[in-house]
Amino acid sequence: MKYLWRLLPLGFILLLAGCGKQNLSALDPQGPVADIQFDLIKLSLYIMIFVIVVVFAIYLFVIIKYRERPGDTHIPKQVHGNKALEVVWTVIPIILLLFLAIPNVMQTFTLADVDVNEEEDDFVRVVVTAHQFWWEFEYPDYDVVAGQDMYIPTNTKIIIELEASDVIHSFWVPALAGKQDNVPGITNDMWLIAPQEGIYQGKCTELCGEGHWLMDFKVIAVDPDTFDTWASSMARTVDEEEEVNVVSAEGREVFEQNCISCHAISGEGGDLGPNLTNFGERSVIAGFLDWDENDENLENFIRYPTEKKPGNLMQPFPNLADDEMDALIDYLKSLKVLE
Amino acid sequence: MAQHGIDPTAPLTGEPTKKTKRKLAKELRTQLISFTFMIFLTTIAFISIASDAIPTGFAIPFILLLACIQVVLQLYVFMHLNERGNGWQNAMIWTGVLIAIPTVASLMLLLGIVKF
Amino acid sequence: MADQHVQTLPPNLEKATLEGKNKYLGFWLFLGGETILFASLFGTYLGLRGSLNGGPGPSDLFHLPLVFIMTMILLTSSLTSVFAIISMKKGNYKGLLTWMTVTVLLGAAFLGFEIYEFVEYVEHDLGFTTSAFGSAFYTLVGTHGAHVAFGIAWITTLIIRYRKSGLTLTNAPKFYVAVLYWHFIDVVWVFIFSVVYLMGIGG
Amino acid sequence: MSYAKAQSKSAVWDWLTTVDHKKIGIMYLVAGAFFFALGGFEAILMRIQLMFPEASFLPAQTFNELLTMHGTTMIFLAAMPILFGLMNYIVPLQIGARDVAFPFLNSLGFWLFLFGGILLNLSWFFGGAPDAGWTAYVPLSSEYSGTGIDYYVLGLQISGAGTLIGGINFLVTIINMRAPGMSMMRMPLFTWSTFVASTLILFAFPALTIGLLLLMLERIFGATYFAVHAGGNVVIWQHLFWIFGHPEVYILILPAFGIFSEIISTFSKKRLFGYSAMVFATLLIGFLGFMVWAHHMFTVGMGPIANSIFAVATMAIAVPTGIKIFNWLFTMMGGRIQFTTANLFALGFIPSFVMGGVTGVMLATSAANYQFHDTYFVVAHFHYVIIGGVVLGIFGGAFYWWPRMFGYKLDEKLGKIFFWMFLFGFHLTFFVQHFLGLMGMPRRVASYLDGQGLNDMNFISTIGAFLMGVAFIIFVVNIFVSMKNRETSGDPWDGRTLEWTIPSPTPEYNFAQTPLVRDVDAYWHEKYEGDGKMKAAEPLGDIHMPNGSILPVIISIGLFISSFGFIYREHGVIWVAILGLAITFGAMFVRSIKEDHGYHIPVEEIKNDKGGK
Ligand code: HEA
Ligand code: HEA
Ligand SMILES: [Cu+2]
Repeated sequence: MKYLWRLLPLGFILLLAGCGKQNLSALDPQGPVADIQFDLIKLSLYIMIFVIVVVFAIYLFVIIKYRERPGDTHIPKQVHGNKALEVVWTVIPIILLLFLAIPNVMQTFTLADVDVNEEEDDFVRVVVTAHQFWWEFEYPDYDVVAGQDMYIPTNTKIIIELEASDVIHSFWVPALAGKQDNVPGITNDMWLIAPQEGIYQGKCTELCGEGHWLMDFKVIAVDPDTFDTWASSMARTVDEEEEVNVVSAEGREVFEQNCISCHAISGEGGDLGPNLTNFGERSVIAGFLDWDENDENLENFIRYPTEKKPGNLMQPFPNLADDEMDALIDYLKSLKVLE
Repeated sequence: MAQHGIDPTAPLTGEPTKKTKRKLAKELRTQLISFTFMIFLTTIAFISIASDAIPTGFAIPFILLLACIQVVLQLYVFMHLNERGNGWQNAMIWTGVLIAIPTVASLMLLLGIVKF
Repeated sequence: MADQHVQTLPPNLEKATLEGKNKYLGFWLFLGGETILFASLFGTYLGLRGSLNGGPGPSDLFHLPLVFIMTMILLTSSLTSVFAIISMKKGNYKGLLTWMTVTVLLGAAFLGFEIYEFVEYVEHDLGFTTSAFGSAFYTLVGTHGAHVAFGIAWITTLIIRYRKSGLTLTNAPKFYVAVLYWHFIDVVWVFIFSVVYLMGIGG
Repeated sequence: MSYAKAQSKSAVWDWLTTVDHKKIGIMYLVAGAFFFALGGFEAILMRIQLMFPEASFLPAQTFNELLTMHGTTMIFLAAMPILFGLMNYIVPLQIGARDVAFPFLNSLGFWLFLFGGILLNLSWFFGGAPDAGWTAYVPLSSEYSGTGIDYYVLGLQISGAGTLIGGINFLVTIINMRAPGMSMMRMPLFTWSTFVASTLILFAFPALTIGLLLLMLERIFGATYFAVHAGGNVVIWQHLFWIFGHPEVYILILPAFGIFSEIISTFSKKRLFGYSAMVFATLLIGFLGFMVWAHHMFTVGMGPIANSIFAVATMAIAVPTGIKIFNWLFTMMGGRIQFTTANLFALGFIPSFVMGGVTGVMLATSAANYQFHDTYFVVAHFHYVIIGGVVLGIFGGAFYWWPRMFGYKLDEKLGKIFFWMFLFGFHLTFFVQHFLGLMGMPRRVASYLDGQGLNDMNFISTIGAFLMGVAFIIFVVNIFVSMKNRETSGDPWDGRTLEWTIPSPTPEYNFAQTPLVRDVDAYWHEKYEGDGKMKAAEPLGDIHMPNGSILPVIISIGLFISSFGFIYREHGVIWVAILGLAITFGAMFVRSIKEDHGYHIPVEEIKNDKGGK
C-alpha cells in the first residue's frame, strides 16, 4: 500500500483525460474561478507529494536498515534527541506552508470580490434560491424567474446571490466554481465566468433531507445574444406568450386546474414549485430524469412525484385522466422560449 | 495516605496554630477591603450607564474593564487562586478564558450577516 | 502527620486528605469547563441580542435599580461565604454553619428577585418564544439562575447532613468546594449584569 | 464494608457496582467494541447501497439515518469509549497509582456513556433514527426532522456528561496520583496524551452541551435561537458544534499518538527520540485545536478575512504533527525494530496517517476548500486520519496491552493476517474516494446517477469495505482462539514502563508497594541501569480500597427513563421525565449524604498474592 501514492499523479492525468465531456469534474476547470481553485489544488498537491516522498523515504530506509535480524539481541543506544534535527523539521514545514498559505489568502480575497461597477461592467446578477429539493433562479435586472436550468451568457461575470427558503443547501458547479452555501436568513455572494458555451452540471452539496441526492441542476452557458433573447422571452406575459406560440388550449386548462397554484408560467401562477416558462427546453426533468420517447418519465413524475424523487414535496396526481395527462404533457412540452 | 493522617470521620477539635490565625486575620482584612472595592466598582459601573453624562462609546469598554477587575478579585482574593500550590488551577482557568474569548467573539460576529 | 498531643488544626483542612485534594482540584477543573459553558451562552446571547422579532428589547424591559439590588445581594452572599470558610479554618464549626445559612438565604432572596423579574418580563410580552433575543436572554440568565438554585440545594443539603457531625476532614472539603461554586456563580453574574443589563441599556 | 464482604459478591453484581478502574476499562472496551461492530455494520450497509449507481438496496431516508448513526456511533460510542477503556486500564498503572482519583465518578461516567448510547440506538425501533448527519445542522435538525433528533440530542447529552466526568477524572488522577519520582516530564507519552486529550474534553464538551441544550429547547419548548422567521440564526449551531467538533478529532487522535509512542519505542528497543519535543508538540496540537474550528465552515459565508485566518491557523497544526512524525521515525532509526503485530499497526500508521494529514492541509486551503467541501474528498480525508490514525492505534494498543489486560497474548499469525487485510481494505476503500470527490460526488448522497464516471471507483470502494469487515471478523476470532495462550510473566514485550512491572493477572490493588520512579521509562531504567526490580516507595502495608456502588447505574437509568418523557412529551407523558429525574437526583442525594470510607485489604492477603506468583 505504501506505493499507492506513486499512482497519484498518474491517476490525475488519466482522470483529466477521461472526464472532460461531463462538465462535472473539478479536475476539468472551465473558467477563471475553477481555474484558480484547480491551480491551488495542484500547488497544494505538489507540496504534499514532496512531504510524502520525504517521509516515505526516511521511513523505508529506517524499517529496512534497522529491522531485527535473526539472532540479533543487541541493545540499541538510548538516544535522547537532537536539537539541530528538530529545528530542521520544524522550519522546513513552516516554509512549505508559507508557499501554500500566501497564494491561498490572496485567492480567498479574489474569490470573495463580487464588486462590480454598475454602469461600466458587463455582468449579470442571479439570485439563487434553494428549496427542498429544487432550484430557483431569479434575474432581478431582467424580471425573470426560472427553475432548475440556470442560463448565463458566456464571458460575462455572473454575480450570484445565494439564499434558501427552508434548510441549508449548497450551490456547486464543479467545473465552473467551488461551492457556497445557501443559508436561510443569510445572503451569500459568489461570482463565476463561463468562457465556453455548454451545459454544466450543478449539485446541492449540503444534506438537506430525503431528496438531497437528486437535487441537481444545470448551468447552461449560451452566447450573450442568445441569452438576451432568452431573457426577454422569459419575461413575456401569458397574453404575449399566446400570441407567439399556439399552445394546446386543452393542456393549458388542465394546467390551470391542477398545477398553477404552485407553478408559474410566463409570470402567472404560484411559486411553491419551479417556474415552468421554458419547461419544454429543460435539459432534464426534475433535475435528473431524461426525456424519453413516450414521455413516461414525465407522466410518472406527475402521477407519483415521490417514486423517483423521494421526499419531493409536489402533490401527486395519480388519477388524472389519460387524455388530460396527454394534453398536459403536450402543453408542457410546447413551453419554449428560444425557438 | 488518608488513613495515615487524622481519622476523616472524627470531629476536629483543635485550634489553628498562631501562625495560621495571624494569616487568617490578614486574609479577612484583604477580603473586606476587596469586598468594599467590589461594591465600589459595581456602583461605578451602574452609574456610568445610568447617567447620560458618559458617552456609551466609552462606558461600554469601561464597564467591561470593571467587570474583569472584579472577576480577578473574586478569583484571587475570595477563591484563593493566589495561594501556593494552585498552579494547575490557574493554568486551567486561564486556558478556559483564553478559549472563551474566540468562542464569544465568533458567536457574536461570524454569523454570516456581516462578512469579515 | 498530626501531632496527637497538641491539638492543632491543619492549616488547609480542605486539602488535608488525598480525597480532599482531589476534590479541590477536580472542582477547579470543572469550573474551567463551566467557563466555556457560559462563554457559549454569552456568545449566543450577543449574537442574537438584536433580533427582537417585533417584541420588546432590553431598553424596554430592564430596570437598573432591581438589577443593582440583585447584584448587591449576590455580592454580599459571596462575602458571607468567605466568612464561613474563615470560621471553618478557625475551627469554629458553628460559625461555619451560620454563615453558610446566611449565604443560602441571600441566594434565595436573589432567586426570588430573578423569578419576579422573569414574571415581570413575561407580562411585558417577552416570552421565551417571542424572539431570538427572548430565547437567548432567558437561556443565559436562566442557566445562571439554575446554578444558583442548585447551589442553594447543595449547600442546604450539606448544612442539614452535617448539622451535628462537627467539623471533619470529610466535610471540610465539601463545604470548601461548595463555597468555590458559590463564588463562581458570582463571577458569572458580574458578566451578566455588565453584558446583558448594563450593555443592554447603555447601547 | 469489610474485606471479606467485598470479596463475596456475585459476578454480575460485582460488574454492575465495580469502581475498579481496570474493570471499568474492560467494560468500556467491550461496549466500545460492540458499537464499533455496529457502526461498521452500518457503514457496510451504506457501501452496499453505493456499490452500484441508482441502487435501491436502501431507501434514501434509511440511508440518511444510517450515515448519521454511523458517524455518531463511531465517534461517540466506539472510538472514544475504546480509547477511554485503554486509558482507564493503563494510565493508573503507568503512573504507579492504585486507582483513579474519583472511582465513583469513573463508574458513573461509564454508565452514563452506556445508557446514552443505548438510548441513541433505540431510535431505530421507535420512529426512525436521526437523519441530519452526525453534525445535525439546523434548521434541518430543528424544524424538518422527526423524533430521531430527540434521541440524538438526549443520547449525546447523557453520554457527553459521562465523557466530561471521565475527562476530569483522568486529569485529577494524572496530576495528583503519580507515584513518587514520577514527575510530569517522566510520564510515559500515553499518559501525557491522555492528559492533553482530557483537557480538550474539559473545554470542548461544554460547547456541545450548550449546543445540544439549545437544540433541545428549540425542539421541545419552541425557543427560537435558530428559527430564522423569529430572528434566529442557523450559523450559531455550526459554531457551537465545531468549537466542540474540531477538538473532538484531536481528542481521538492524541491518545492514538500516545499509543504509537509506546509501541514504537518498545519495539525499537529505544528511548523515545525527542521526548520533550513530543510533549510540547502534543500540547501545541491540543491548544491549536481550539483555534481552527471554522475550517469546517469556509463555505457558510463568514467572509474572506475570517476564512483566511482560520485557514492559516489550521495549516499551522501540520508543524507540531510533523515534529511527532519525524520523532517517531528517528526513534526507530538506529533501533532494533521488531515486527510484532502491535508494531505492524504502528508502522502501518505512519504512511497512512501522513496521507490523511496532508489532505487535511489541502482542505485547509480555504479557496480550494470550496471545491473539496462536502464531497467524498472530505470523507477520504477523515477516514484516512481516523482509521489510519485512531483505529490502527486502537488495534495496535489492543495487541500491545492485551496480555496486561486479559492475561494472554493474541495470536500473532492471525493478528498479522488481520493487519494486512485491514490495511489493504482500508486503502482500497478510501483512496479512490479522493477522486470521487473531485470528480463531483458530494458526500451524504443516498446514491449517484449512472453515466457520470463514478461507478467504478464506488465499486472498488465497497470491495475494500468488505475486506475490512472480514478482517474484523478475523480479529474477533483471534480473541477466542488465543484464550488458551496463558501469559503469566507480566512483561511479555520487554516493556519500558510501570504497567509491565506488575504480575499477571493484575491484582486489584495494582501495586503491592507504590514504586519509586527514577527516570523516564522507569522499568527499563531499573532493568538496564539497576537490578531489574522497581524500588518501593513505601513499606508493605494494608491497602485502602474504595467500596463499590450501584448508584451510578441508578443515576444513569434515571436519566435514561426521563429522556422518554421528554421525547414523547406530546403524548402527555411528561411525568415520566419528572419520574426519571427524581430517580437521578434521589440517587445523587443518597450519594451525597452517605459517607463511604472504603475498606482495607489486609497485608497478609497481599503477601499471599505475591507468594502465589
Ligand atoms: C482523527 C481525526 C482527524 C484528524 C487528526 C484531522 C486532522 C486534520 N484535519 Fe480533519 N477532519 C476530521 C478528522 C480529523 N482531521 C473529520 C472527522 C472531518 C469531517 C467532519 C465532518 O464534516 O463530518 C475533518 C474535516 C476537516 C476539514 C474540513 C473539510 C470540509 O468539510 O470542508 C479540514 C479543513 O481544513 C480539515 C483539516 C485537517 C488538518 C489540517 C489536520 C491536521 O491535523 C493534519 C496534520 C498532519 C499532517 C499534515 C501530516 C504529518 C505532517 C508532516 C509530515 C509535516 C510536514 C507537512 C506539511 C508541511 C504539510 N479536516
Ligand atoms: C471513528 C470513526 C469512523 C470509523 C472507524 C469509520 C469507519 C468506516 N466508515 Fe465512516 N464515517 C465517520 C466516521 C468513521 N467511519 C463519520 C464521522 C462519517 C460522517 C457521517 C456524516 O456524514 O454525518 C462517516 C461517513 C462515512 C461514509 C460517507 C457517507 C456519506 O457521506 O454518504 C462512508 C462511505 O463510504 C463511510 C464508510 C466507512 C467504512 C467502510 C468504514 C470501515 O472502516 C468500517 C469497518 C467495519 C468493520 C471493520 C466492522 C464490520 C462489522 C461486521 C462485519 C459485523 C461483524 C460483527 C461481529 C463479528 C461481531 N463512512
Ligand atoms: Cu476540524
